[in-house]
Amino acid sequence: MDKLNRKLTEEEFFKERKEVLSGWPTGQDVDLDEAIAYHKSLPPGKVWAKKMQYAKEHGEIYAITGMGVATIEGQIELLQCIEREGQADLLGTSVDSYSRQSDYEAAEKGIKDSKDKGRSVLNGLPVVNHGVKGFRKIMDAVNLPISMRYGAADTRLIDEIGYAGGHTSGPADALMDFWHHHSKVSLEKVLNTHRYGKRLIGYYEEHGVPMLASCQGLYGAGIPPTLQVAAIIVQLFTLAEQGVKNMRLHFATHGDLVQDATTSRVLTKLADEYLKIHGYKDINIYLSVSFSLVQYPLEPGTAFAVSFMNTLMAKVCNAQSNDIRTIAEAKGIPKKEDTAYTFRTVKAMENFLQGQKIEMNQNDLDLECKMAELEVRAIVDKVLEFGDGDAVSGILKAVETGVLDNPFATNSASPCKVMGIKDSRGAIRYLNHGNLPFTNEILDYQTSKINDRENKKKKKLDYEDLVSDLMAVSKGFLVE
Amino acid sequence: MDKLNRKLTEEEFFKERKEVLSGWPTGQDVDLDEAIAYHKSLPPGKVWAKKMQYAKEHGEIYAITGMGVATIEGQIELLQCIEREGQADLLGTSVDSYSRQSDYEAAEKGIKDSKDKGRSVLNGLPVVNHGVKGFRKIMDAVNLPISMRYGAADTRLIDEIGYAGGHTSGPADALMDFWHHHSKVSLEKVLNTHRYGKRLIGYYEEHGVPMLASCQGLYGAGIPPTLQVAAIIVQLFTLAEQGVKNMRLHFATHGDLVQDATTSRVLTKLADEYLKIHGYKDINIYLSVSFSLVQYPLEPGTAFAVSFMNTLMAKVCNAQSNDIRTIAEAKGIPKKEDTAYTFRTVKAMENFLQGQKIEMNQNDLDLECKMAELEVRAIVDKVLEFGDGDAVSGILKAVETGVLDNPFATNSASPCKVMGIKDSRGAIRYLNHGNLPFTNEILDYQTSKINDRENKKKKKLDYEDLVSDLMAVSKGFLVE
Amino acid sequence: MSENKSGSMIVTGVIGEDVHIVGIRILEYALGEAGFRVTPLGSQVSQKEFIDAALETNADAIMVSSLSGHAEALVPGFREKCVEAGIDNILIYLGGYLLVGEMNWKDVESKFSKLGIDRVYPPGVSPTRVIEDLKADISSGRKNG
Amino acid sequence: MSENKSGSMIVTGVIGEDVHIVGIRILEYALGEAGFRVTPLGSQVSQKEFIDAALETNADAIMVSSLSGHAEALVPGFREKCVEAGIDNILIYLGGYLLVGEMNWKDVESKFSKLGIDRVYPPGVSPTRVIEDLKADISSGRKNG
Ligand code: B12
Ligand code: B12
Repeated sequence: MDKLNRKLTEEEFFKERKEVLSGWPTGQDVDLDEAIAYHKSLPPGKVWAKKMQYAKEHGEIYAITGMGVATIEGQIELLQCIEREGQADLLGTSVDSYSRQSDYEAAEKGIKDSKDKGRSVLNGLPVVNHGVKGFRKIMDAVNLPISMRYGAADTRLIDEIGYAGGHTSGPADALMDFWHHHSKVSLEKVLNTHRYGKRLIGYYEEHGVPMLASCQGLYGAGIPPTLQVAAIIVQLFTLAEQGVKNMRLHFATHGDLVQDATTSRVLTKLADEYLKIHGYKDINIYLSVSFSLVQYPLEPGTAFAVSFMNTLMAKVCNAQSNDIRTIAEAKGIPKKEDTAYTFRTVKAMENFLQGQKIEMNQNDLDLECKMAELEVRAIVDKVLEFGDGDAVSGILKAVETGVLDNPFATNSASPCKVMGIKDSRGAIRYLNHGNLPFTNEILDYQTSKINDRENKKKKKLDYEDLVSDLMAVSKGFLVE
Repeated sequence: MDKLNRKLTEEEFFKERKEVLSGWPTGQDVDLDEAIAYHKSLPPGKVWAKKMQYAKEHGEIYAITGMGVATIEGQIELLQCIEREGQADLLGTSVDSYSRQSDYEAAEKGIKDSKDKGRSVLNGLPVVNHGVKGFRKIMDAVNLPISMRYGAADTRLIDEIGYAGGHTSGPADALMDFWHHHSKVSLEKVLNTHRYGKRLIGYYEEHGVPMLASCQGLYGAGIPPTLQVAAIIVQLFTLAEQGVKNMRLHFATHGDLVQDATTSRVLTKLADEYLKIHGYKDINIYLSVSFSLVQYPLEPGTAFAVSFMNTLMAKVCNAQSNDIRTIAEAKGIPKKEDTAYTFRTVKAMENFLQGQKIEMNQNDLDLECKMAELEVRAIVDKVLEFGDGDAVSGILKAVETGVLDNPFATNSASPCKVMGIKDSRGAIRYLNHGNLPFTNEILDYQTSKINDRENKKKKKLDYEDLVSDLMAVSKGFLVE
Repeated sequence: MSENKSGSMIVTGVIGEDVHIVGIRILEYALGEAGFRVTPLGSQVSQKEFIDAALETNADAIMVSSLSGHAEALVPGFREKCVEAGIDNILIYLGGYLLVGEMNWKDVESKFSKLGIDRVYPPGVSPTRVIEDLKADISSGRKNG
Repeated sequence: MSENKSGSMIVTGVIGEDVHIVGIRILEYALGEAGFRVTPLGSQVSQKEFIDAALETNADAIMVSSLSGHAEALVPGFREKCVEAGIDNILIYLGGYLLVGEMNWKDVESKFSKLGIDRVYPPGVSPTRVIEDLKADISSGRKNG
């Protein structure tokens, strides 16, 4: 079997590149040499990786969230408001969902309609349609680093234009994109197109431009953290192979501080260990957390409480990036004032907590870490076994067989057998572990935690409880 | 020397009582037997002490703040809004500041003016003027326990009417009232009138009515926590002696989690120890915290961040009562909507944190606890030495000589020599220890912490830094 | 559950380029619990796919979910295509985040009613309420007119 | 500090039943740093006490702090009493939380200006600004009226 996780040669890369850039007229304006020179001219304060490094060295926490409207002018107004009124440290570009489906015609129509109606009818910024020139205007108008935030089956053109435009960070996350961002595309195709995107980031790195790639594996609400950690780690090989050097590992916290601290520790330890064992060196790893929900609270008070938890989690998890939602998340695309208000509030929280040390009970943490490590290793090792050491073929087989699985995948090719549920303290446990290759030791631990809650509720946990878990935080509870 | 800390006999009590009740016409309506029967008829959900006990047993945290307008109708509207819209667990009655000065004429005029103008021109509820009957209407209109919140040189008539009206908790805090609530009254007079108030609570207790008394010693912004702990502990003897059985010890946290956790631990340990040694038994102690500032933030985002810290502190300090300020604190007396909004937000935060365990680094905590204990014992033992075991005469001499002191006392009889300042992590240290009886070991520790910050700032800390400390949190920082 | 007109067939799906799957999954589960039969089409479903499935299963209703905010571009023509396909009277329910940004609900509702959608629901509507409406509409034979 | 009209005497205090002391302490400190002489009366000061102190120290200005919200009951008559006492032209500054509840600042300012207060400051005003105004008023001989 050919090794699928292999670095694209420059020749392959540039051949594919031609085809990619022809996908929309603005593709022709991308000049890699010019883009590299442009990035080198950016002040450090506009570079995500440098901000992450500073944060890591100084124990700082920086908030970030999605931000996107249809037009360049609108986007500038939005970002300037978040920078000034929101006292933000980092900015983001949410890409609209037509672009995510490579439907640039629909996006073009959306830009026009938005101009006609005087309000954005798109749910993000159509990066491709505006082209490099469009985005450079945004870069000139703000003083902070900007990250792309989107998922797509085919990310190649958005990445080309987005990075050349001046983004210094973006996603590199084939599993997330396969599971959550398309209903029918094959994983093989996603892995293929994503290889290109990672190679592009690697190319910038090779030419002295630090570029930060994010990876989260799957959208984490109600999803057991060890599944997410495994889905991140198996993908790191694919990032590292293409030359990605700066990685932002994003994971969901769920509210049980011990489990959340565990996730952070186990992810850090195992990412480092597996990368080293497989010979990938000099990689900078940064952490990012969300207090992840499915449904966000409509009530602004509860929504603030959620941002506070997000910030507390960032602290507890030693994360640099505090990936929040605005208090208007449950209302629709937020107004710029809502975003700025949220940022400002979170900034004060970050300031208050930054210098503090918060610890968990050591015994609780040790036990949880031990079990979580077993779970992650079971999955990751099985994936590598499937691929005979080749991460890509391993991932392909693992997703097909449900050794990597996702309870709420959009893609119809996912088995969706795994099911997570909260225990009595709010940690997510495996109600159903599907085909995950778990030992009895692991399963017994999971069962004991689920039993705790069942004993408290005096009933078997079922789908009703799952739904209640998904909704709990939005109503101001952790577990009901 | 006569023992000043001695229980009032029933005879003395009832003799004094006659005079007290004649202070304003509504005094005549207070019937202690009827009031005791009334309290016994209250459901447990309306009794502060019972709620505190439940919270302690179940690890719950309940928010509380001041609430008060001029009229009964207005107060009912306010409290119902906080109960319903705010999802509050506890309610409070802020008494207006004319009543606090026993100026019931001015309060009466304030009620009339408020009715005329259709808005409250008083900054609290004039409990005495409305009398027992007035307050009973409030009791009927809500389902939660209500505490009095006020300070006064002479608390006797407010207490008589307030408790008979249905309050199940109130302050019993001579030092706080001497230092902060009057500019010229003598401590002797305050201690004397307060003895009556405590005896009144003791009387209810003797007759089977659990009544919760609060004590905080001094208003804690910028005040070194060990000074506050000492000021609380020396007063406990005076509460216990008069028969107070349920105590809510309130203290200010300042943002350094290790110091704040220390304050809670040292207060709990030493309160228990000193009470037992002096033979006071069967006393229930509950903790209450504020994230204490002088100036509160005007910006609502930062104000929410402050309530979050308050809640986090309540958690870290194992407190039952989360004594918050509304997000409108810096604007003036809050509108009922602001109060409800704040409560609702804090409730969600409490819900999220309640089931969690948060710990501090054990070494940091051990050292801080050791030093804090030395400081508190130095002060308390000196006070008891002054009084030859008699707390009241000890307190009198200690305040006069500055062995108990307050940097920002309103009362002109206070030396105000002690001065607190933040260290580089936000803990409050003694910039000036005035006449506090501290050993070199203590002083060296304090100096080393202050030096840390001086080295960081590359300057000696002075009054400018003190002012900046007082304002920092209101601007969204812990230390600048 | 015996009171339900058991056996009514409901086609469900998320329209357009939209990937949000959780809401419709929960709805499908609740419909099943209430005794309905469900044909789940998943996410990213086109008008044609909805209608073909409805024809094939002889469905009583189509539940269209849309969260991405693009419903105003994705829903026009749906009713007309049903008419063309000869299922003039099939119930069409629509729910989710129908426009981009905050919505004035009354306007949204009337916008989609005019397009021939029988019932339009705001975000977070409870499955219980939807199922009550559905039972009522099916038993009263209420159709869009 | 050499530029100050050094030696101007300022009487400071908190009026009425009000106990809030921190703000006026900070102001006193700042006045001292700026080269003014200060007679601090502390808190709970009556109109008469302010005026007596001003007479006794031959003061140039009186700084009245009021945070409890009761200024509208406590300040009327202050200017008249100054006139009676023969210090018609003494500067009177007022600052703090002047009414109960949230305040529309323009209304508040005009309410107290009409009572003969020279300058009225909202909560949180910086001592620097107050001192600038004070220097200007003293050197220009600006007085109320
Ligand atoms: C989870 C989530 C995601 C996940 C989805 C994962 C998954 N497996 O489904 C991910 C991360 C993939 C995602 C992606 C995006 N999302 Co999204 N997402 C959400 C979020 C946080 C929760 C949605 C949810 O699952 N809620 C829980 C379920 C149970 O509720 P529900 O879906 O509303 O369904 C209930 C009812 O509405 C009703 N219902 C739903 N459909 C129907 C249909 C009928 C017929 C009936 C009767 C009832 C009904 O029944 C359900 C049960 O009560 C919401 C914000 C929020 N609500 O808090 C944003 C949100 C929906 N997303 C949004 C956007 C914009 C996007 C993106 C475009 C990214 C971006 N630019 O920010 C992409 C979409 C890409 C694409 N092609 O569609 C916006 C939509 C904005 C708008 N319309 O104005 C929201 C509101 C966030 C925001 N404030 O910006 N998202
Ligand atoms: C600390 C505090 C207390 C402490 C005071 C301790 C002490 N040692 O002084 C204690 C706990 C004792 C207290 C008690 C009460 N307080 Co109080 N308190 C506060 C608080 C939190 C901070 C005030 C403060 O010191 N700020 C810091 C200083 C530096 O700022 P400042 O005083 O505003 O002063 C600055 C400027 O305004 C200006 N300035 C001040 N005075 C003057 C005068 C002149 C001439 C000039 C030029 C400038 C100037 O210069 C200063 C420097 O910038 C405020 C709310 C807030 N602001 O966050 C409430 C507040 C002032 N208190 C209030 C109330 C109502 C009370 C009580 C009546 C209790 C109650 N019912 O809630 C009692 C008062 C009893 C009485 N007899 O007066 C209200 C007033 C409401 C209103 N006016 O509408 C406030 C606004 C709280 C609220 N939102 O309800 N309080």
